[in-house]
Amino acid sequence: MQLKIQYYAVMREQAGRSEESLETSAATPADLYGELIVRHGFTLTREQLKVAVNSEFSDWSRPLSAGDAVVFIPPVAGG
Amino acid sequence: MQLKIQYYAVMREQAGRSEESLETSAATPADLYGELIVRHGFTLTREQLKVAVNSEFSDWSRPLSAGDAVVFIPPVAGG
Amino acid sequence: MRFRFTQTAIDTAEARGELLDLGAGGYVSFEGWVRDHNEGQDVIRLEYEAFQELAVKEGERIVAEALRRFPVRHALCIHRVGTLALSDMAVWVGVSSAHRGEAFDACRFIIDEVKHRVPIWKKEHYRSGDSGWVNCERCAAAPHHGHHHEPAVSPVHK
Amino acid sequence: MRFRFTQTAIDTAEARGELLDLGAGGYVSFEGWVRDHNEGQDVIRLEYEAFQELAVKEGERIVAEALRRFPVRHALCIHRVGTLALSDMAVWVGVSSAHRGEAFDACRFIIDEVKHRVPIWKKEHYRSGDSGWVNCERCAAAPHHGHHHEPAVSPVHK
Repeated sequence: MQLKIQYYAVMREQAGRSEESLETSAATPADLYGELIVRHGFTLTREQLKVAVNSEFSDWSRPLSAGDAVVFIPPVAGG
Repeated sequence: MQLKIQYYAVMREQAGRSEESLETSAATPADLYGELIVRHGFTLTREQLKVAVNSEFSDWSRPLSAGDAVVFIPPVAGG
Repeated sequence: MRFRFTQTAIDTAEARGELLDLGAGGYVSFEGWVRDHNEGQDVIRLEYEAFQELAVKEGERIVAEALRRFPVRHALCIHRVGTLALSDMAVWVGVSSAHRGEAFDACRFIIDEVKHRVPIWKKEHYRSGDSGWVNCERCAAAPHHGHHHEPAVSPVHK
Repeated sequence: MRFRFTQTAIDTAEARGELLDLGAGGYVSFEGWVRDHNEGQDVIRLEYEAFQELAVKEGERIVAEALRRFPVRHALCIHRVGTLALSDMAVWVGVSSAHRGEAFDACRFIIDEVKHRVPIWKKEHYRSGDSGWVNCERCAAAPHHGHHHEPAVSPVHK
Protein backbone atom coordinates (compact mmCIF):
# COMPACT_ATOMS: atom_id res chain seq x y z
CA MET A 1 0.00 0.00 0.00
CA GLN A 2 0.91 3.62 -0.45
CA LEU A 3 1.66 5.82 2.63
CA LYS A 4 2.64 9.46 2.96
CA ILE A 5 5.43 10.24 5.41
CA GLN A 6 6.17 13.82 6.55
CA TYR A 7 9.42 14.77 8.23
CA TYR A 8 10.16 17.57 10.68
CA ALA A 9 13.24 18.96 12.39
CA VAL A 10 16.07 16.46 12.90
CA MET A 11 14.09 13.76 11.05
CA ARG A 12 13.69 16.05 8.03
CA GLU A 13 17.41 16.78 7.98
CA GLN A 14 18.39 13.12 8.30
CA ALA A 15 15.87 12.01 5.66
CA GLY A 16 16.95 14.84 3.39
CA ARG A 17 13.34 15.63 2.54
CA SER A 18 10.12 17.03 4.04
CA GLU A 19 7.90 14.25 2.82
CA GLU A 20 7.75 11.19 0.66
CA SER A 21 5.21 8.70 -0.63
CA LEU A 22 6.18 5.13 -0.03
CA GLU A 23 4.94 1.74 -1.24
CA THR A 24 5.25 -0.52 1.77
CA SER A 25 3.93 -3.66 3.38
CA ALA A 26 4.47 -2.26 6.90
CA ALA A 27 1.39 -3.14 8.95
CA THR A 28 2.01 -0.66 11.77
CA PRO A 29 3.99 2.55 12.47
CA ALA A 30 6.50 0.39 14.35
CA ASP A 31 7.08 -1.77 11.28
CA LEU A 32 7.30 1.33 9.11
CA TYR A 33 9.95 2.94 11.31
CA GLY A 34 11.95 -0.29 11.19
CA GLU A 35 12.01 0.06 7.37
CA LEU A 36 12.82 3.76 7.38
CA ILE A 37 15.59 3.65 9.98
CA VAL A 38 17.52 1.41 7.58
CA ARG A 39 16.64 3.46 4.51
CA HIS A 40 17.49 6.90 5.95
CA GLY A 41 19.93 6.08 8.75
CA PHE A 42 17.91 7.84 11.48
CA THR A 43 19.85 8.13 14.75
CA LEU A 44 16.83 8.26 17.04
CA THR A 45 15.45 4.98 18.35
CA ARG A 46 11.73 4.31 18.30
CA GLU A 47 11.71 4.74 22.09
CA GLN A 48 12.77 8.36 21.63
CA LEU A 49 9.96 9.14 19.22
CA LYS A 50 6.21 9.50 19.22
CA VAL A 51 4.19 8.86 16.12
CA ALA A 52 1.18 10.57 14.57
CA VAL A 53 -1.17 9.12 11.96
CA ASN A 54 -3.42 11.51 10.04
CA SER A 55 -2.47 14.43 12.30
CA GLU A 56 -3.30 12.70 15.58
CA PHE A 57 -1.06 10.94 18.09
CA SER A 58 -1.15 7.18 17.54
CA ASP A 59 -0.02 3.90 19.06
CA TRP A 60 2.96 2.27 17.41
CA SER A 61 0.85 -0.86 16.94
CA ARG A 62 -2.14 0.75 15.21
CA PRO A 63 -2.89 -0.91 11.87
CA LEU A 64 -2.01 1.33 8.92
CA SER A 65 -4.30 1.81 5.93
CA ALA A 66 -3.56 2.89 2.37
CA GLY A 67 -3.28 6.67 2.16
CA ASP A 68 -2.44 7.23 5.82
CA ALA A 69 -0.12 10.17 6.57
CA VAL A 70 2.53 9.28 9.14
CA VAL A 71 4.78 11.63 11.12
CA PHE A 72 7.56 10.53 13.45
CA ILE A 73 7.89 13.05 16.27
CA PRO A 74 11.31 13.60 17.83
CA PRO A 75 11.55 15.06 21.37
CA VAL A 76 9.81 18.43 21.29
CA ALA A 77 11.30 21.75 22.37
CA GLY A 78 8.75 24.51 22.01
CA GLY A 79 8.82 27.70 24.01
CA MET B 1 6.39 68.61 72.52
CA GLN B 2 5.16 69.17 68.99
CA LEU B 3 4.45 66.18 66.68
CA LYS B 4 3.22 65.99 63.11
CA ILE B 5 0.55 63.41 62.37
CA GLN B 6 -0.40 62.42 58.81
CA TYR B 7 -3.60 60.59 57.98
CA TYR B 8 -4.39 58.28 55.09
CA ALA B 9 -7.45 56.45 53.80
CA VAL B 10 -10.05 55.60 56.44
CA MET B 11 -7.98 57.41 59.12
CA ARG B 12 -7.96 60.57 57.00
CA GLU B 13 -11.71 60.43 56.53
CA GLN B 14 -12.39 59.82 60.22
CA ALA B 15 -9.96 62.55 61.32
CA GLY B 16 -11.40 64.92 58.72
CA ARG B 17 -7.91 66.06 57.74
CA SER B 18 -4.71 64.85 56.02
CA GLU B 19 -2.37 66.05 58.72
CA GLU B 20 -2.14 68.04 61.89
CA SER B 21 0.50 69.38 64.25
CA LEU B 22 -0.16 68.49 67.85
CA GLU B 23 1.24 69.59 71.18
CA THR B 24 1.30 66.45 73.28
CA SER B 25 2.95 64.76 76.24
CA ALA B 26 2.52 61.29 74.66
CA ALA B 27 5.77 59.39 75.17
CA THR B 28 5.13 56.68 72.57
CA PRO B 29 2.98 56.04 69.48
CA ALA B 30 0.75 53.87 71.69
CA ASP B 31 0.15 56.78 74.07
CA LEU B 32 -0.44 59.09 71.14
CA TYR B 33 -3.05 56.81 69.58
CA GLY B 34 -4.81 56.64 72.95
CA GLU B 35 -5.13 60.44 72.83
CA LEU B 36 -6.21 60.59 69.21
CA ILE B 37 -8.81 57.81 69.34
CA VAL B 38 -10.69 59.95 71.88
CA ARG B 39 -10.18 63.17 69.96
CA HIS B 40 -11.19 61.87 66.49
CA GLY B 41 -13.36 58.85 67.31
CA PHE B 42 -11.33 56.38 65.23
CA THR B 43 -13.08 53.03 64.88
CA LEU B 44 -9.94 50.95 64.40
CA THR B 45 -8.25 49.54 67.49
CA ARG B 46 -4.50 49.79 67.91
CA GLU B 47 -4.28 46.04 67.24
CA GLN B 48 -5.63 46.63 63.72
CA LEU B 49 -3.04 49.27 62.91
CA LYS B 50 0.68 49.55 62.28
CA VAL B 51 2.54 52.74 62.98
CA ALA B 52 5.33 54.59 61.17
CA VAL B 53 7.59 57.26 62.62
CA ASN B 54 9.52 59.46 60.22
CA SER B 55 8.51 57.31 57.23
CA GLU B 56 9.67 54.00 58.68
CA PHE B 57 7.73 51.25 60.44
CA SER B 58 8.06 51.57 64.19
CA ASP B 59 7.28 49.80 67.46
CA TRP B 60 4.33 51.15 69.39
CA SER B 61 6.64 51.58 72.38
CA ARG B 62 9.36 53.61 70.67
CA PRO B 63 10.05 56.90 72.49
CA LEU B 64 8.83 59.90 70.52
CA SER B 65 10.89 63.08 70.07
CA ALA B 66 9.84 66.61 69.26
CA GLY B 67 9.29 67.03 65.53
CA ASP B 68 8.62 63.34 64.79
CA ALA B 69 6.15 62.62 61.99
CA VAL B 70 3.73 59.85 62.89
CA VAL B 71 1.44 57.84 60.58
CA PHE B 72 -1.09 55.25 61.72
CA ILE B 73 -1.44 52.58 59.06
CA PRO B 74 -4.78 50.82 58.66
CA PRO B 75 -4.91 47.38 56.99
CA VAL B 76 -3.45 47.76 53.52
CA ALA B 77 -5.10 46.76 50.24
CA GLY B 78 -2.78 47.46 47.33
CA GLY B 79 -2.94 45.64 44.03
CA MET C 1 14.00 52.38 41.35
CA ARG C 2 12.40 48.96 41.24
CA PHE C 3 9.15 50.05 42.85
CA ARG C 4 7.35 53.23 41.87
CA PHE C 5 4.03 55.00 41.67
CA THR C 6 2.25 56.61 38.77
CA GLN C 7 -0.76 58.92 38.66
CA THR C 8 -1.50 57.96 35.05
CA ALA C 9 -1.90 54.72 33.10
CA ILE C 10 0.99 52.29 33.61
CA ASP C 11 3.15 52.11 30.48
CA THR C 12 3.82 48.38 30.38
CA ALA C 13 5.82 48.46 27.14
CA GLU C 14 8.27 50.92 28.68
CA ALA C 15 8.41 48.94 31.93
CA ARG C 16 9.00 45.65 30.11
CA GLY C 17 11.84 47.34 28.23
CA GLU C 18 13.65 47.88 31.51
CA LEU C 19 13.73 44.11 32.06
CA LEU C 20 15.14 43.06 28.69
CA ASP C 21 18.31 41.05 29.01
CA LEU C 22 20.02 38.85 26.42
CA GLY C 23 20.60 36.27 29.15
CA ALA C 24 16.90 36.07 30.02
CA GLY C 25 14.83 33.27 28.49
CA GLY C 26 11.64 33.81 30.45
CA TYR C 27 9.56 36.84 31.35
CA VAL C 28 6.49 36.80 33.59
CA SER C 29 4.25 39.76 34.24
CA PHE C 30 1.25 40.31 36.45
CA GLU C 31 -1.41 43.00 36.05
CA GLY C 32 -4.08 43.80 38.62
CA TRP C 33 -7.25 45.03 36.91
CA VAL C 34 -10.20 46.81 38.49
CA ARG C 35 -13.04 44.31 38.34
CA ASP C 36 -16.73 44.99 38.41
CA HIS C 37 -17.54 43.16 41.62
CA ASN C 38 -16.16 42.38 45.08
CA GLU C 39 -17.81 40.57 47.97
CA GLY C 40 -21.11 40.49 46.13
CA GLN C 41 -21.25 44.23 45.41
CA ASP C 42 -21.18 45.88 41.97
CA VAL C 43 -18.08 48.08 41.81
CA ILE C 44 -18.14 51.14 39.53
CA ARG C 45 -14.77 52.74 40.31
CA LEU C 46 -11.87 52.65 42.76
CA GLU C 47 -9.64 55.16 44.48
CA TYR C 48 -6.11 54.19 45.40
CA GLU C 49 -4.16 56.15 47.99
CA ALA C 50 -0.63 55.49 49.25
CA PHE C 51 1.70 56.65 51.99
CA GLN C 52 4.30 57.08 49.29
CA GLU C 53 7.44 57.87 51.31
CA LEU C 54 7.16 54.58 53.18
CA ALA C 55 5.52 52.64 50.35
CA VAL C 56 8.44 53.09 47.95
CA LYS C 57 10.89 51.97 50.66
CA GLU C 58 8.84 48.88 51.48
CA GLY C 59 8.24 48.16 47.80
CA GLU C 60 11.97 48.40 47.08
CA ARG C 61 12.65 46.02 49.96
CA ILE C 62 10.17 43.50 48.55
CA VAL C 63 11.73 43.55 45.08
CA ALA C 64 15.22 43.30 46.62
CA GLU C 65 14.05 40.30 48.66
CA ALA C 66 12.68 38.67 45.50
CA LEU C 67 16.02 39.19 43.74
CA ARG C 68 17.83 37.58 46.70
CA ARG C 69 15.44 34.64 47.09
CA PHE C 70 15.01 33.73 43.42
CA PRO C 71 17.79 33.60 40.79
CA VAL C 72 16.12 36.05 38.41
CA ARG C 73 17.64 38.80 36.26
CA HIS C 74 15.43 41.86 36.78
CA ALA C 75 12.20 42.74 38.56
CA LEU C 76 10.06 45.86 38.70
CA CYS C 77 6.72 46.86 40.22
CA ILE C 78 4.64 49.92 39.35
CA HIS C 79 1.49 50.87 41.26
CA ARG C 80 -1.05 53.39 40.13
CA VAL C 81 -2.76 55.82 42.52
CA GLY C 82 -5.81 58.06 42.08
CA THR C 83 -9.22 57.28 40.63
CA LEU C 84 -9.47 54.18 38.44
CA ALA C 85 -12.29 52.95 36.24
CA LEU C 86 -13.35 49.36 35.59
CA SER C 87 -10.68 47.32 33.78
CA ASP C 88 -7.98 49.94 34.48
CA MET C 89 -4.64 48.51 35.54
CA ALA C 90 -3.92 49.20 39.22
CA VAL C 91 -0.58 47.42 39.52
CA TRP C 92 2.00 45.80 37.27
CA VAL C 93 4.85 43.42 38.18
CA GLY C 94 7.42 42.16 35.69
CA VAL C 95 10.29 39.69 36.14
CA SER C 96 12.87 38.42 33.65
CA SER C 97 14.93 35.34 34.33
CA ALA C 98 17.19 32.79 32.66
CA HIS C 99 14.61 30.09 33.43
CA ARG C 100 10.84 30.43 33.68
CA GLY C 101 10.15 28.74 37.01
CA GLU C 102 11.96 31.39 39.01
CA ALA C 103 10.29 34.18 37.06
CA PHE C 104 6.85 32.83 38.04
CA ASP C 105 7.91 32.40 41.67
CA ALA C 106 9.46 35.86 41.97
CA CYS C 107 6.53 37.61 40.26
CA ARG C 108 4.03 35.94 42.55
CA PHE C 109 6.14 36.66 45.63
CA ILE C 110 6.31 40.34 44.75
CA ILE C 111 2.58 40.85 44.16
CA ASP C 112 1.67 38.83 47.28
CA GLU C 113 4.04 40.83 49.48
CA VAL C 114 3.06 44.17 47.94
CA LYS C 115 -0.59 43.45 48.69
CA HIS C 116 0.17 42.60 52.30
CA ARG C 117 2.96 44.96 53.29
CA VAL C 118 2.96 48.15 51.25
CA PRO C 119 0.88 51.04 52.67
CA ILE C 120 -1.62 51.43 49.84
CA TRP C 121 -5.37 51.54 50.35
CA LYS C 122 -8.29 51.28 48.03
CA LYS C 123 -11.79 52.59 48.37
CA GLU C 124 -14.46 50.89 46.33
CA HIS C 125 -17.43 52.82 45.04
CA TYR C 126 -20.52 50.71 44.46
CA ARG C 127 -23.47 50.96 42.13
CA SER C 128 -25.65 51.22 45.23
CA GLY C 129 -24.02 54.57 46.07
CA ASP C 130 -22.14 53.14 49.05
CA SER C 131 -18.39 53.01 49.24
CA GLY C 132 -15.90 51.25 51.44
CA TRP C 133 -12.21 50.88 52.20
CA VAL C 134 -11.03 47.39 51.35
CA ASN C 135 -9.25 45.69 54.22
CA CYS C 136 -6.99 42.68 54.20
CA GLU C 137 -8.54 40.10 56.54
CA ARG C 138 -5.07 38.84 57.41
CA CYS C 139 -4.38 42.25 58.96
CA ALA C 140 -7.67 42.61 60.82
CA ALA C 141 -7.96 41.72 64.51
CA ALA C 142 -10.97 39.43 64.15
CA PRO C 143 -12.08 37.14 62.75
CA HIS C 144 -8.86 35.35 61.82
CA HIS C 145 -9.30 33.20 58.73
CA GLY C 146 -5.69 32.63 57.76
CA HIS C 147 -3.70 34.15 54.94
CA HIS C 148 -5.40 33.28 51.73
CA HIS C 149 -8.77 34.89 51.95
CA GLU C 150 -10.04 37.60 49.72
CA PRO C 151 -10.17 41.18 50.89
CA ALA C 152 -13.11 42.18 53.02
CA VAL C 153 -14.67 45.57 52.96
CA SER C 154 -15.16 47.97 55.88
CA PRO C 155 -18.26 49.82 54.80
CA VAL C 156 -18.08 53.56 55.20
CA HIS C 157 -21.59 54.65 54.37
CA LYS C 158 -21.93 58.15 53.06
CA MET D 1 -8.69 29.54 18.63
CA ARG D 2 -6.86 29.58 21.94
CA PHE D 3 -3.60 28.28 20.52
CA ARG D 4 -2.11 29.58 17.29
CA PHE D 5 1.07 30.12 15.33
CA THR D 6 2.54 33.24 13.79
CA GLN D 7 5.39 33.71 11.32
CA THR D 8 5.95 37.29 12.48
CA ALA D 9 6.43 39.07 15.79
CA ILE D 10 3.75 38.20 18.36
CA ASP D 11 1.40 41.16 18.90
CA THR D 12 0.99 40.96 22.67
CA ALA D 13 -1.21 44.06 22.93
CA GLU D 14 -3.72 42.53 20.54
CA ALA D 15 -3.50 39.15 22.30
CA ARG D 16 -3.99 40.71 25.75
CA GLY D 17 -7.03 42.50 24.38
CA GLU D 18 -8.67 39.13 23.72
CA LEU D 19 -8.47 38.35 27.46
CA LEU D 20 -10.00 41.55 28.82
CA ASP D 21 -13.00 40.88 31.02
CA LEU D 22 -14.73 43.18 33.50
CA GLY D 23 -14.93 40.27 35.92
CA ALA D 24 -11.18 39.64 35.83
CA GLY D 25 -9.03 41.15 38.58
CA GLY D 26 -5.76 39.46 37.69
CA TYR D 27 -3.85 38.89 34.47
CA VAL D 28 -0.64 36.87 34.17
CA SER D 29 1.42 36.56 31.02
CA PHE D 30 4.53 34.61 30.13
CA GLU D 31 6.95 35.37 27.30
CA GLY D 32 9.70 33.03 26.16
CA TRP D 33 12.68 35.03 24.85
CA VAL D 34 15.60 33.78 22.76
CA ARG D 35 18.58 33.99 25.08
CA ASP D 36 22.23 34.23 24.16
CA HIS D 37 23.38 30.96 25.72
CA ASN D 38 22.30 27.39 26.36
CA GLU D 39 24.25 24.55 27.89
CA GLY D 40 27.43 26.60 27.87
CA GLN D 41 27.26 27.55 24.17
CA ASP D 42 26.82 31.06 22.74
CA VAL D 43 23.60 31.13 20.77
CA ILE D 44 23.28 33.60 17.87
CA ARG D 45 19.87 32.67 16.45
CA LEU D 46 17.16 30.03 16.56
CA GLU D 47 14.87 28.32 14.11
CA TYR D 48 11.48 27.08 15.24
CA GLU D 49 9.60 24.49 13.26
CA ALA D 50 6.20 22.94 14.04
CA PHE D 51 4.00 20.13 12.85
CA GLN D 52 1.20 22.64 12.78
CA GLU D 53 -1.84 20.44 12.04
CA LEU D 54 -1.21 18.40 15.19
CA ALA D 55 0.35 21.23 17.21
CA VAL D 56 -2.75 23.43 17.10
CA LYS D 57 -4.92 20.50 18.18
CA GLU D 58 -2.61 19.64 21.08
CA GLY D 59 -2.22 23.30 22.02
CA GLU D 60 -5.99 23.77 22.09
CA ARG D 61 -6.32 20.70 24.29
CA ILE D 62 -3.79 22.14 26.74
CA VAL D 63 -5.59 25.48 27.01
CA ALA D 64 -8.93 23.69 27.38
CA GLU D 65 -7.41 21.55 30.16
CA ALA D 66 -6.16 24.69 31.92
CA LEU D 67 -9.63 26.24 31.72
CA ARG D 68 -11.12 23.06 33.24
CA ARG D 69 -8.50 22.68 36.00
CA PHE D 70 -8.27 26.30 37.12
CA PRO D 71 -11.18 28.71 37.60
CA VAL D 72 -9.86 31.36 35.21
CA ARG D 73 -11.71 33.55 32.73
CA HIS D 74 -9.68 33.39 29.51
CA ALA D 75 -6.43 31.90 28.28
CA LEU D 76 -4.49 32.10 25.03
CA CYS D 77 -1.14 30.89 23.72
CA ILE D 78 0.67 32.09 20.58
CA HIS D 79 3.87 30.47 19.31
CA ARG D 80 6.15 31.92 16.69
CA VAL D 81 7.85 29.82 14.01
CA GLY D 82 10.68 30.62 11.62
CA THR D 83 14.04 32.23 12.27
CA LEU D 84 14.36 34.24 15.50
CA ALA D 85 17.11 36.58 16.66
CA LEU D 86 18.37 37.08 20.22
CA SER D 87 15.72 38.55 22.54
CA ASP D 88 12.90 37.83 20.08
CA MET D 89 9.75 36.43 21.65
CA ALA D 90 9.21 32.78 20.76
CA VAL D 91 6.05 32.12 22.72
CA TRP D 92 3.42 34.07 24.66
CA VAL D 93 0.83 32.82 27.14
CA GLY D 94 -1.81 35.05 28.75
CA VAL D 95 -4.45 34.24 31.36
CA SER D 96 -7.09 36.47 32.95
CA SER D 97 -8.89 35.46 36.12
CA ALA D 98 -11.07 36.78 38.93
CA HIS D 99 -8.24 36.04 41.40
CA ARG D 100 -4.52 36.10 40.79
CA GLY D 101 -3.48 32.71 42.21
CA GLU D 102 -5.36 30.76 39.57
CA ALA D 103 -4.00 32.99 36.79
CA PHE D 104 -0.42 32.18 37.84
CA ASP D 105 -1.21 28.46 38.11
CA ALA D 106 -2.97 28.28 34.76
CA CYS D 107 -0.30 30.29 32.92
CA ARG D 108 2.46 28.07 34.28
CA PHE D 109 0.51 24.92 33.49
CA ILE D 110 0.02 26.01 29.89
CA ILE D 111 3.66 26.89 29.17
CA ASP D 112 4.92 23.72 30.93
CA GLU D 113 2.57 21.50 28.93
CA VAL D 114 3.22 23.31 25.65
CA LYS D 115 6.95 22.77 26.08
CA HIS D 116 6.48 19.07 26.74
CA ARG D 117 3.61 18.02 24.51
CA VAL D 118 3.26 20.25 21.45
CA PRO D 119 5.22 19.14 18.35
CA ILE D 120 7.49 22.18 17.99
CA TRP D 121 11.25 21.96 17.62
CA LYS D 122 14.03 24.45 17.83
CA LYS D 123 17.45 24.44 16.26
CA GLU D 124 20.09 26.54 17.94
CA HIS D 125 22.83 28.15 15.89
CA TYR D 126 26.01 28.82 17.84
CA ARG D 127 28.77 31.37 17.55
CA SER D 128 31.12 28.44 16.95
CA GLY D 129 29.34 27.69 13.66
CA ASP D 130 27.79 24.52 15.03
CA SER D 131 24.07 24.05 15.38
CA GLY D 132 21.84 21.58 17.16
CA TRP D 133 18.24 20.56 17.74
CA VAL D 134 17.24 21.09 21.35
CA ASN D 135 15.78 18.02 22.99
CA CYS D 136 13.77 17.71 26.14
CA GLU D 137 15.58 15.30 28.46
CA ARG D 138 12.26 14.13 29.84
CA CYS D 139 11.45 12.77 26.42
CA ALA D 140 14.81 11.11 25.81
CA ALA D 141 15.26 7.38 26.44
CA ALA D 142 18.19 7.72 28.83
CA PRO D 143 19.20 9.02 31.25
CA HIS D 144 15.96 9.75 33.10
CA HIS D 145 16.36 12.72 35.42
CA GLY D 146 12.72 13.55 36.14
CA HIS D 147 10.69 16.39 34.82
CA HIS D 148 12.39 19.59 35.81
CA HIS D 149 15.64 19.60 33.96
CA GLU D 150 16.67 22.07 31.35
CA PRO D 151 16.71 21.13 27.69
CA ALA D 152 19.74 19.30 26.39
CA VAL D 153 21.09 19.65 22.91
CA SER D 154 21.63 16.93 20.30
CA PRO D 155 24.53 18.33 18.32
CA VAL D 156 24.16 18.14 14.57
CA HIS D 157 27.55 19.27 13.36
CA LYS D 158 27.60 20.79 9.91
